[in-house]
Amino acid sequence: MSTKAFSSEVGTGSREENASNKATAPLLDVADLTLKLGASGRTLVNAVSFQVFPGEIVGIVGESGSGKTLAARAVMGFIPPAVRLTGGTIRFEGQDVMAMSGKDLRAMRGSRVGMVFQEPMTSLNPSMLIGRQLDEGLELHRKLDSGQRKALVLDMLRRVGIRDPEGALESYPHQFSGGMRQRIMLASVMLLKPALLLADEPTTALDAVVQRDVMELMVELTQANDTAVLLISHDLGMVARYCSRIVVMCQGDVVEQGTAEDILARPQHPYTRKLLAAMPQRLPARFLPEGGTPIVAVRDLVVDYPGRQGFFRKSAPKRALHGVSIDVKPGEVVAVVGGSGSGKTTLGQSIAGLVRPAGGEILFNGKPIAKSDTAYWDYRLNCQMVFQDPYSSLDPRMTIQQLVGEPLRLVEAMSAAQKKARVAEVLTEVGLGDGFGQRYPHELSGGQRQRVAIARAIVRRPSFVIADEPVSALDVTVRAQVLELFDELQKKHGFSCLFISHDLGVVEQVADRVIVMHEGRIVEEGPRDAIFDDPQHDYTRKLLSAVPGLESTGDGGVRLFWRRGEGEASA
Amino acid sequence: MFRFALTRIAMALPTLLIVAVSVFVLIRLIPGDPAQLMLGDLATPASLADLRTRLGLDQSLPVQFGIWFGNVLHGDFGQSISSQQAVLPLILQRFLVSAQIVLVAVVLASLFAVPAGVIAAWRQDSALDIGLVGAATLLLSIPTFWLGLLLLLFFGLKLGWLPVVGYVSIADDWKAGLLYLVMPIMTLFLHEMGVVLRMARASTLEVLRLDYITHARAKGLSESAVLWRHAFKNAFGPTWTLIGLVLGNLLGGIAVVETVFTIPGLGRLLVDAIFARDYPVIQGCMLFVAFTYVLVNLVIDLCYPIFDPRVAAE
Amino acid sequence: MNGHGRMKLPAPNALVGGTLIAILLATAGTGALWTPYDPLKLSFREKLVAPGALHWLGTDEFGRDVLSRLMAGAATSVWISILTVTLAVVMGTTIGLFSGYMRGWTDRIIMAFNDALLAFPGILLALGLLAVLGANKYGIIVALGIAYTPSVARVVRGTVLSLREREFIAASRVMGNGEGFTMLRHILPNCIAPLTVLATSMFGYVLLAESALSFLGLGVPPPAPTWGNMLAGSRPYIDQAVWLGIFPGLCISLTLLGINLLGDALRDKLDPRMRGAR
Amino acid sequence: MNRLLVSAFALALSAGALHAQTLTAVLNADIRSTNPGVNRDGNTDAVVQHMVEGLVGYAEDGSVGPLLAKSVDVSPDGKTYTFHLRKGVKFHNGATMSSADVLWSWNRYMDPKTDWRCRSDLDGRNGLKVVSATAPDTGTFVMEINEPNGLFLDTLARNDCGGTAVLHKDSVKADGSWDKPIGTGPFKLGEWKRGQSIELLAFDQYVSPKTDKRDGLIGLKRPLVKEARFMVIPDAATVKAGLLSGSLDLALVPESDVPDLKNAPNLALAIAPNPVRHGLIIQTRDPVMKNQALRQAIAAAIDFPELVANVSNGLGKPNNSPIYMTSKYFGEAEKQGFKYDPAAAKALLQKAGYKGEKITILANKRSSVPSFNTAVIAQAMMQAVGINAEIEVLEWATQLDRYNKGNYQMQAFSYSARFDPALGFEQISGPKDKQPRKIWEDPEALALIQKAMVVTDTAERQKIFDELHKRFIEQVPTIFTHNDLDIIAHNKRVTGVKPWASQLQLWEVSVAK
Repeated sequence: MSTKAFSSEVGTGSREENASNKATAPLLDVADLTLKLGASGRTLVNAVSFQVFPGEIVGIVGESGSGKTLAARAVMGFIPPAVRLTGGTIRFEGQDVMAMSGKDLRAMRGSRVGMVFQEPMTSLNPSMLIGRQLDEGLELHRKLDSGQRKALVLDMLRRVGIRDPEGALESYPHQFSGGMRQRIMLASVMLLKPALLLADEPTTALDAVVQRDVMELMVELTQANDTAVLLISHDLGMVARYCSRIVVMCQGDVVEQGTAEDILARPQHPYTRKLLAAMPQRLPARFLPEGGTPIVAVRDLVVDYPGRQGFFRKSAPKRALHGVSIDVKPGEVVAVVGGSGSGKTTLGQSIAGLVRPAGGEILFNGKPIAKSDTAYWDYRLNCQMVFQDPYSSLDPRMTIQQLVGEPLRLVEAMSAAQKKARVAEVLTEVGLGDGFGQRYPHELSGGQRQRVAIARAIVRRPSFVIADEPVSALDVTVRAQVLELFDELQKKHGFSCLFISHDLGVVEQVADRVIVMHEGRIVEEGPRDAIFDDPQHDYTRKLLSAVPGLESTGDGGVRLFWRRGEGEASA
Repeated sequence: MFRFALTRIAMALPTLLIVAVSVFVLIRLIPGDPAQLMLGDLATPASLADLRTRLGLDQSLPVQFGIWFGNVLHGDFGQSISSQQAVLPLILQRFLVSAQIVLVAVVLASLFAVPAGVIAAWRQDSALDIGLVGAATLLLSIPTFWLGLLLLLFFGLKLGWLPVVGYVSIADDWKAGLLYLVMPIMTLFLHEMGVVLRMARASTLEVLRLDYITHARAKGLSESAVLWRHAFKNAFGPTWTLIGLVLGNLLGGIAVVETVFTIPGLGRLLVDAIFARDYPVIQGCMLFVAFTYVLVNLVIDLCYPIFDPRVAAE
Repeated sequence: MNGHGRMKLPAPNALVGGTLIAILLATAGTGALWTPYDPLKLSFREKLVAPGALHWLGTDEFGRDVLSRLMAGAATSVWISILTVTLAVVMGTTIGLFSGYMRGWTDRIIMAFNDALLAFPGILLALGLLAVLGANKYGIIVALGIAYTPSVARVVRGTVLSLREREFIAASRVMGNGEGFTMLRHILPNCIAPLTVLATSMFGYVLLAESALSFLGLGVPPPAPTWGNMLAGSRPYIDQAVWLGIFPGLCISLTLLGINLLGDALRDKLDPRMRGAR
Repeated sequence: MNRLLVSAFALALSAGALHAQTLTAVLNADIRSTNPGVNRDGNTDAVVQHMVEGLVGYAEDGSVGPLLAKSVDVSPDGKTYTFHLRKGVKFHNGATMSSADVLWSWNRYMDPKTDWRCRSDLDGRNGLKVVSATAPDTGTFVMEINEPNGLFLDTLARNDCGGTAVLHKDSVKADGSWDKPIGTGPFKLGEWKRGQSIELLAFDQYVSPKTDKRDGLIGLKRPLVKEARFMVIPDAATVKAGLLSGSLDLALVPESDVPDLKNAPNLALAIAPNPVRHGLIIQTRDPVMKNQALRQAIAAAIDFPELVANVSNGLGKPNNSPIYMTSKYFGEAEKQGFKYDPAAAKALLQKAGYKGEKITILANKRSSVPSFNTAVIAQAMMQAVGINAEIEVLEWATQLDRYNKGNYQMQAFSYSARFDPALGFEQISGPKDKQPRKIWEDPEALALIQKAMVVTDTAERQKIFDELHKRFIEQVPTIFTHNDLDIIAHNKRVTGVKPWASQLQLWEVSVAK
């Protein structure tokens, strides 16, 4: 798809081109931009300066609250009503954006500067035909008749890979998948061939495989039109892959900026180093004893979701799992990976007992749990779960102490005092020792909440924990800390774990064994190193090729590499 | 589309049946019956028994219900006990009176309140916004019957511009008829305007936060294009549903407003029928009201995809 | 953007609404204990006296002091509203929880009844119930309480169904908690926020409904004053004694305004979905 | 203010401007049918009486006199009634009325298919039975009853029986169903627009039963306008505005409108009491109310002039007797009512051993009766002497149901018109075991009432009624407060308006150009 060569090291080619651009005047020149919150005067963006030259791709990297989105949107003159500009200038093509009249701003928007958003579900108007939405910008900014505009629109839709462009014109956004919508979004923006494209987390909401396609398309289109890109992302790997220069922001400040190579290989600022260090990395494989009874064994699990209940008829049920069998040995961390719709979450939920299977059985310590009450309760008390969203998985009306203590309610062997002591002990273990017990979830950060969720899962000292995307909602550095904690606890208490994730990087770091799922079936399974280094199934390869790998260079920097793509020969 | 409509009506049938049965039972549980009311203090046990027999009230409840419901299924809603008129034409005639008031008031209220709500949302927290929301909240806090009385007092009695009581159908004399409709319409209009404005504002606020609005602005569209072309249509969905609810509720009877302005509408018919224990009329009205409610909501739902194609009916 | 900048001062709608409601409660409290005149005392020599020095808000068709009746009426109206709302909330919550808990056919049947009840005109329901319960204050409370139960049940059921999808409910089940325990420990407490918002606005509706019932000739039996029956009773005198209708109407409107403003403020605070919209 | 109202309405109503020689009267509700005594209510009776007449009818004082009959002979055993018909009476279709028509009408009424509401009062089910009816010659009609009955003619004359009107057989269609009244009354039926108006046309060949003076239904009854119309207007305020604007000629109006209408330059008022009795009925079987001293205390606690003045806008006069004020039997004895005496009331309470038991007065808020206001004032007066009185406001149908079941302590209630005092007493008296709605079950009183029903001699009856009245005031089974008033407001260009029995009568009424 992309014309760019895949090399195991990326970025060098484009970087040289951009070096020559430095001679010309910057397309965008942000100097000392300072934004404050109106009422409290809190600084949101602090004296930020950076430049974008024609045709180059610049990345702004930072975690939530870093001010990256705010700074980028200010380029278009979008400042939320509650926020004040208190200093600095933004010059686009030599003109001060902040001093522009409304008319000039509008002439610039769309025509000279385009913008792509994160959430493809909400960035297109759901009640307007695609054709109309694409045409709107052209009609406004270009003096063309409707026939010419239509030809341009159709051409662009074809270029972004929409199969039936004529039909698409008469369709609404909801009739397309997320990836397709993001392509339409790109088409809509690139129709006007802007000089600068602001891309705010353009692929974060997409599946890994789709992510890469959309990024490649964006790079291709912008390059063809000599459009510069300001790419905003929390994903350092992705930014490093496509950008010539990187701006690292942290809590409103630019802490470091430079070429992608420099930033990756020779990070100067501690925060940059922390970001790099937080990227998941493979650790040496652990030794686990062979054989033995699996602690949890799943045999031919089939799960159907009921069809939609109509008044006159019921549509056929949808099969989510087609007879899946897995074993989890004592102390083992088994990762389940796959794209959305692969059935990995359903698998976790049915093992946890949240979804009733249509067939198959689950054995705990060799005993089928459905057969007797004692076996069921033994399993029930020993199997716990950590959920994806720490905002939704904790009852907002309970204190941390109550939340963590709740699973102990059903443990009859413990006295109240023992339970209290256990809660305190577990809270200390997850690093929430002092004074957190009396707080409510909304008073905690996302990372702290996920620690509470982990504490709740292990308070009963279970032998088996299911973790469903436990870190995907967290910021990069927090993710690293939580993963580290999880790893520590797993080693300390030795529980087995089914780790469900779409993030191959995370899986590479934590898993002993990996199961790859696709459309409700297991397509490949094996030890981690075997899967990552020598994938056999096409789908596994495709998955791996979509995400860049990172390798620590040992001196605080990292090296970026692409994994083998589909059909590419193994090295 | 057609299938969807049929399914919806079929789904409403159990509710309609429950309404029919419970109305039937409830009005017979309430003390007093039409025979007693027709005879008043003249009732001897013999004459009461005669009249009850003539009205078919001497039969057991299930038999009475069976007869009535069977007739309804054949389109015969029976005759009013007190006026001897056929129930269905009576209901339709009264319904038209109520409907003209309700429809005009709600349409007018929407025409004013929706744009005002959108603008209030657009200028959130400005003096204009606070003023509009404050006024809307005040309007919806005033009980309609009191508002009606105030209008009556001011325009009817103090200024003498409008007739105070009575009703002339526009069909008979459109000039006079219009005069009689002004105040009831104004009463409902003012009240519903408050309701609709707040809803329109809230749903516009929700929409204005979404990315596609920023996207529209990022295309260089003017604020008015952003507001009316992009925000308005999407924000109108929930408001549209609310308008449907309001319509459904109001068409079921604006008894209070009809009482204030002495208008022979459906609400008044039902209330009078209840007071007169005119069973066929009560039953007919209730079925009609419930059916109207279902129908209005169906129409609202069928129109909804215009504002939000995502919920297109299968 | 994220609310850090909000001032600590209460929102203006909370301030105005709170003040109005505080005045209402103070009036009701005073009215229950003391009024300038006996609100029930007839005085045939002082019929329909216009507002003046002796009777600040005038007298009614029986020569009773309007101010005293307004004050006493505030107490009755507030008491009726509170009891009615409590009754509707308790019954509606029970039904809503049960329906949301059972799901399936039980839920469908309960909701079909619920919808049918919603489609019922309040007057018919009130009439039927009043006839059974007796036309007194407590009859009204039970009748209106039952009339408002379906809306509460709907809201609670909706909340239950959406809460069931939340992960902390799944977490509770994974812990091994029974459905009943999960219901009471996790779902019920989380229904409190939407219920608070609903109860606030219902307080206003009840006040209105009581007036409307009085207006149609039902309602709290006179001579005990409520704002509703005072307003309803003023209709025949609209041209002779304007003050009879103006003052109770004003009281109802201001109270409703206060409730609506307070309800908005509460919603802003408690309903997370709307929080962003403000 | 009135001027403004008028101007507003003049605008609205001028569309229906009136033709000369047309009289426009008001009904507060549409008539139920034109079929006499079958499907009826008060309004129906009032309209139908303009078109049809029976053998006998009511005089102004409530006594029964001949109408289509010239005279009535009663046999000595009181069982055979011979009606001698007036000669030359014509039906609206020009046919001459004869005894055959009377017999046809009678047979029609006694046919169960006709559904005549008074059939049960004449076929033996309620005691009285017409054994035979014959027409020996064209001018004579004979009826025989099973036992002597002083009220037989009264029953025939009753308004709700349609006056047992004599109809031409073309009044019904070929299949026997009702078509339209072809009677002998002063007006013919014109166009009936349901829910809007009923038009009456003068019957040129009409001959009045008496030619000297007006006397209820049996006096001078000439139609003096070519066309008369009853407009159906339910709302009293609309009626008021219409009268003020001159678009309506005459209407019955409520007491509360009198102050406004009295001062209108174009209007005049005609006021007269009617036989409707307002009061507070008492359930004498109630554990509390069965105490006679308590009932007497309540009666003594009420200041009737004050109460009546307040509920009737100062127009009414107190009357505690079950006999209405305009009855020919309302004499000196009947004027002796309850005495307002709070001190005596307190003493009576003491005597009754009353300990503050709650007494609930049921009332309704219909605008046509003073029920609610009576209850409020009575409550205040009862409380003033230490009676724990409460009010429960019911909707009328519910209150009526409680009345029929006897389930109450007190009710503010109104009794409809009965012209004959015997029937007036019978209305409230009887054994509660059989008819729970009855109020008074003193056996001696019941015997007296029974006697008054049979006796035909006026003086003897007067004595019975005096005795009954005395007992009634003594025992207080009910507290009547006053009689209802007929208030007719009419345009000054209309002459000959006479209020009677709550019915508008358009005969002998003329309109000046």
